[in-house]
Amino acid sequence: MTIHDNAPLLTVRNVRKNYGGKAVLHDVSFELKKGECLGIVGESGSGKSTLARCLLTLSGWDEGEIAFRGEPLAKASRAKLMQVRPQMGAVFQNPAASLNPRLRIIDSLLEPLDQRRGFRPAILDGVPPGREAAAAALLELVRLPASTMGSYPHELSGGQKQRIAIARAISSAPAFLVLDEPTASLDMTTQAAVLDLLKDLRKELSLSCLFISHDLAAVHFMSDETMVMRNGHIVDRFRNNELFDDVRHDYTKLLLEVFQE
Amino acid sequence: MNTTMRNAGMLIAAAAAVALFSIPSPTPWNPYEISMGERLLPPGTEHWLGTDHLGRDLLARIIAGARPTIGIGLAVLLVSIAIGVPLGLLSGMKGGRTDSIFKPIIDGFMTFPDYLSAIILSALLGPGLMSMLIAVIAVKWVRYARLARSVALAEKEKDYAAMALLSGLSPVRLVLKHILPHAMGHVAALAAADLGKIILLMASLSYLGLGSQPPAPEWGSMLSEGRAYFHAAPHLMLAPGLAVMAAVLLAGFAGNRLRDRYDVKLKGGAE
Amino acid sequence: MAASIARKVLRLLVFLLGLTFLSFCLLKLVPGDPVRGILRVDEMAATQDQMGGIRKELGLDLPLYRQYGIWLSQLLKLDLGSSYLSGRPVAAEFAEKLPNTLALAAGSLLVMLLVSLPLGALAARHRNRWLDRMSRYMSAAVSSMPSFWLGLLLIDLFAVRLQLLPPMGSEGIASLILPSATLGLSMAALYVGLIRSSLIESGSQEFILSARARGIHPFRIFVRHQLRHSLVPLLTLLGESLASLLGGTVVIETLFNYPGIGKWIVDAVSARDYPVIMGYVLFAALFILLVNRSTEAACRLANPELARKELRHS
Amino acid sequence: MLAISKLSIRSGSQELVRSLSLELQDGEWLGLAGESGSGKSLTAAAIGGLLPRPLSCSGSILWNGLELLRLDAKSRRRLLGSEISYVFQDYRNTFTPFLTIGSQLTELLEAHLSLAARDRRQRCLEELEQAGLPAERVFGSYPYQLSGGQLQRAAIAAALLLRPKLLIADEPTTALDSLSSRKVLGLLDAAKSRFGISIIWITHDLRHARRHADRIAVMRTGSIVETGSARQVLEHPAHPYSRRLIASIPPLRREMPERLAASAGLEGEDPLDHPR
Repeated sequence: MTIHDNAPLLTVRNVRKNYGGKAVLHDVSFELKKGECLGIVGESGSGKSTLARCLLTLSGWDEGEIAFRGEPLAKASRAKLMQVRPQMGAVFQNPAASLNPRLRIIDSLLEPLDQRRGFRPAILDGVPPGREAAAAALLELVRLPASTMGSYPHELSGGQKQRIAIARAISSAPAFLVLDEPTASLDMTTQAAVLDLLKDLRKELSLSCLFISHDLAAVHFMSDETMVMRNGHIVDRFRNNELFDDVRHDYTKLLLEVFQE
Repeated sequence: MNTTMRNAGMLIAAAAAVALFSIPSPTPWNPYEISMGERLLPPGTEHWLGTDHLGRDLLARIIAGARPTIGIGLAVLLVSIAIGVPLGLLSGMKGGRTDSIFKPIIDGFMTFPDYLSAIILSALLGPGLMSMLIAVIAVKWVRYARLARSVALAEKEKDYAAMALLSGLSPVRLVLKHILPHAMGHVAALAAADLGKIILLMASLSYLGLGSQPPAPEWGSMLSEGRAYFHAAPHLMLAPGLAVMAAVLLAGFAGNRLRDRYDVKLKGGAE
Repeated sequence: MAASIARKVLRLLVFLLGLTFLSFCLLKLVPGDPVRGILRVDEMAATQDQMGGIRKELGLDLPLYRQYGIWLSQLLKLDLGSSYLSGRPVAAEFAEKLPNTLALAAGSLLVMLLVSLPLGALAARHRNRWLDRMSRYMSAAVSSMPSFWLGLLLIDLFAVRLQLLPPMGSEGIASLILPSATLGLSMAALYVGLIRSSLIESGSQEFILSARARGIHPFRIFVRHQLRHSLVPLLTLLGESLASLLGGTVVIETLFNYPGIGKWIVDAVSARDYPVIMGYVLFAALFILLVNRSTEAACRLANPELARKELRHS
Repeated sequence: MLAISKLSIRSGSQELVRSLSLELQDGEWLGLAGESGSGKSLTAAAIGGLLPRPLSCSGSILWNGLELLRLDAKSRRRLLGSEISYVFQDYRNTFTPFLTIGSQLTELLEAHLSLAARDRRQRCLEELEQAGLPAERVFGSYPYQLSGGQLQRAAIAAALLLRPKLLIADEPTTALDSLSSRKVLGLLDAAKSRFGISIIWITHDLRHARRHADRIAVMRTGSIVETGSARQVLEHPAHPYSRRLIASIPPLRREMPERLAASAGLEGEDPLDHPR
């Protein structure tokens, strides 16, 4: 499959989603291009996490279209979804819930690769064959010692678990990553370390990603372009250095003021 | 309770379970052999626990009764789990219309207490071992369905389930790989405690004449038989009663232990 | 509001209709012949003719749905039919025996509450101390006994050895003590632990800490904040125990030869006395539903938040 | 006014707070910053004698010359809620869920003052009004009927009701979204300037410290690693850990640093990230 380099990976057109008789997403439209990092900032209840689950085909929506590499997903069959999903990666907020507590780290970490036998992503080039070698290489990528692979999730800290979730998400060389509040439940210094790691990986692997957070500063740090969400609407969007411009939406200005203090 | 004691409890329970199904009866007496000359003997050196109203050795009957009592209990338990867990998982995972069919059924069954429903069902089906088994299974499966359903509802929302789906797992594989093993941990803990409850329930039903019938050396019917001779020979009731109690206690022990271990592992381990 | 009540009533009627029909089918489809039972009572040698006659008289030769229809139409006239065994109307016999069972249930509930509430509260207060351990071991032991066996032990001790109380029958308050104690104790064993853990759980709530941080007196905190928080689980427990009491009375009434509806149903089962069995099923269903509804209402009163949650879910 | 000296809090053999000393002046806002496991919340709980039972503490906490660690239950109760009051992080559970906000505020007044019922109500309504809430409605509401921000403001109203001299706010904004957080911190600011109360503000995020705090103490694994005026700590942190904590905040400037930790000159060092 050859794709035009400038064709968007993800196209979202007028997506609307209702929940309990109320619209939680109104007329959301945007595109994600290859190699780009798009930030979404919003308070709790703004619909940003709902949007993330829709993009990942983990929940449905009511109107509009989401297309992945030009292919519409609204009415995709289950088989189609199972084929599309492995090309997306995700890291969620709660590190405690992101790993099955009953599985050793190596088994959680390699689940995407175990699932696609015969597939070997570029990040494992030059790594000897075998599960352990692959796990060690992935752990190294997120600056964790290889010995971590034998542990159970409850033996690790939140930051370590979140790094494993990141390693797992990039292991199958996804077309894009959805990072939904990946640092929100971490301590400040851990948060910074994970942000640094994500930024490094973005550069090393030229990842495309959607970075979702309530923290305007973190979004500003990570992304090239930012969308501001409020009550299910996208109220503002701007390139990174335009944040300080005077033409910004009032809500954006308010957020900026709060986070600049 | 400290850990060594809990471990000891587990060991005794395990040893008892192994002994139950492997060792032949250690007494020289035949649990079915009637000997009218030796009726209602009190415990003594020859018959350690005495004899019953037909002169049968009580110890031999208790030992012989362990297998049907606990064995039937186990069978009922396994059948209940085999019915309840898949239905509960299906209901919880599918959600939507499937769940809206199963949920009221589960809730409806749950409103009726074990004893009452089992007694009424046995009453409707008529006395006998088979109808007692059906009655108890009908009462018990729904507990496992409810448990499995709530586990499925909780786990499918967790991020690791979402990540598994993103790895390309089919929903069926997701259940088999992640959610079923998780549910089985909870099920095991509930089942161990439930085994005791089932034994008690069946003993009561047998006592009411709704369960297994004589001459089977099942503990419940032994209790029922012994009742007529309660004043003359209280040991007839004492021994099977104690046997039931010991079995239920051991099962409870094992249940607590399983639950603790399971909780520790999930909560992140204080131990 | 009116529509939702109507819907609830309708659902209840459908449920009762389904339940009774299902019970009816089970009862009739399972082998077992009430006619033999009736004739045995009359101590006659049964001929085919006689049996056929009785069968016709009772309408047992009709197809199943007709029999159910007859039962239902009688029910609408508040007539539950007559017992095959005694020949008396089921409703009358029921009304005669119910007070006995209610007295037993009330006594058992009293014993249960008197034992489990203080013990559970003390165990929660002194957790992991000797009192807590003792209460846990004791309740483990008692809850591992078949209830009728516990009853026999109590009979042996208090009626046979000490001769303090009558072992059987239903003469006066004294004869109620042993059965109530038996049922009450065997249920209390289950509830001590539940009460303990629910009190401990409510004690560790953040709002208890907040109340302490406001300098409120500990006793006031316990009564107004903690106890009330435990009220919902305790009420639910109470509802459950009321429901399971009904099952427990069957065993205990049989053991003590106590003339309540529990013993009545057991006798009816062995004789396949259909009208009595059906009457009991109907009563049990209504009783349980009533208990559940009242429990839910009480819980909503105790915690207004529950009422809102339900509204949102429905 | 408050002098903590050599405070140690232990759980069994484990020392969670180690020989901590700290002083608080009249009308001062102290930011107590640190990450999970630093012991900042335990220290705050120890002041009011609110530590969970299995924990034991030693040392001394003097409150205007009164030794708080050896206070009898009755005097402590008289102090709590009136002279020293708390605001907690978990606003959902600050108020007992089945009692109205109003009845819990009046309960607080009853516990400390003898007032006529009408005066109690009036006083509560005024305080809720001060907190920027629709007083009548909030007074009659159950906690679940209010939003998170409203609940936390009601909690502050409760804490200020008896004009305490010290308010201990344990992560009061962590569970709130940023706009509500701002209102809550604004309320604390107003209380400080109007009544001159002292505030101990526990936080893991130094972002708003510059605007609100007078002094900052940075805690790590049970000890204070650095104290100083807010400006001094934020601009010239002396201890490497303080440096790291401050560098962890992504700056909102036109020119962004490439990496956060690097900007503090702490590249190789691993952050404090320990399993629970």
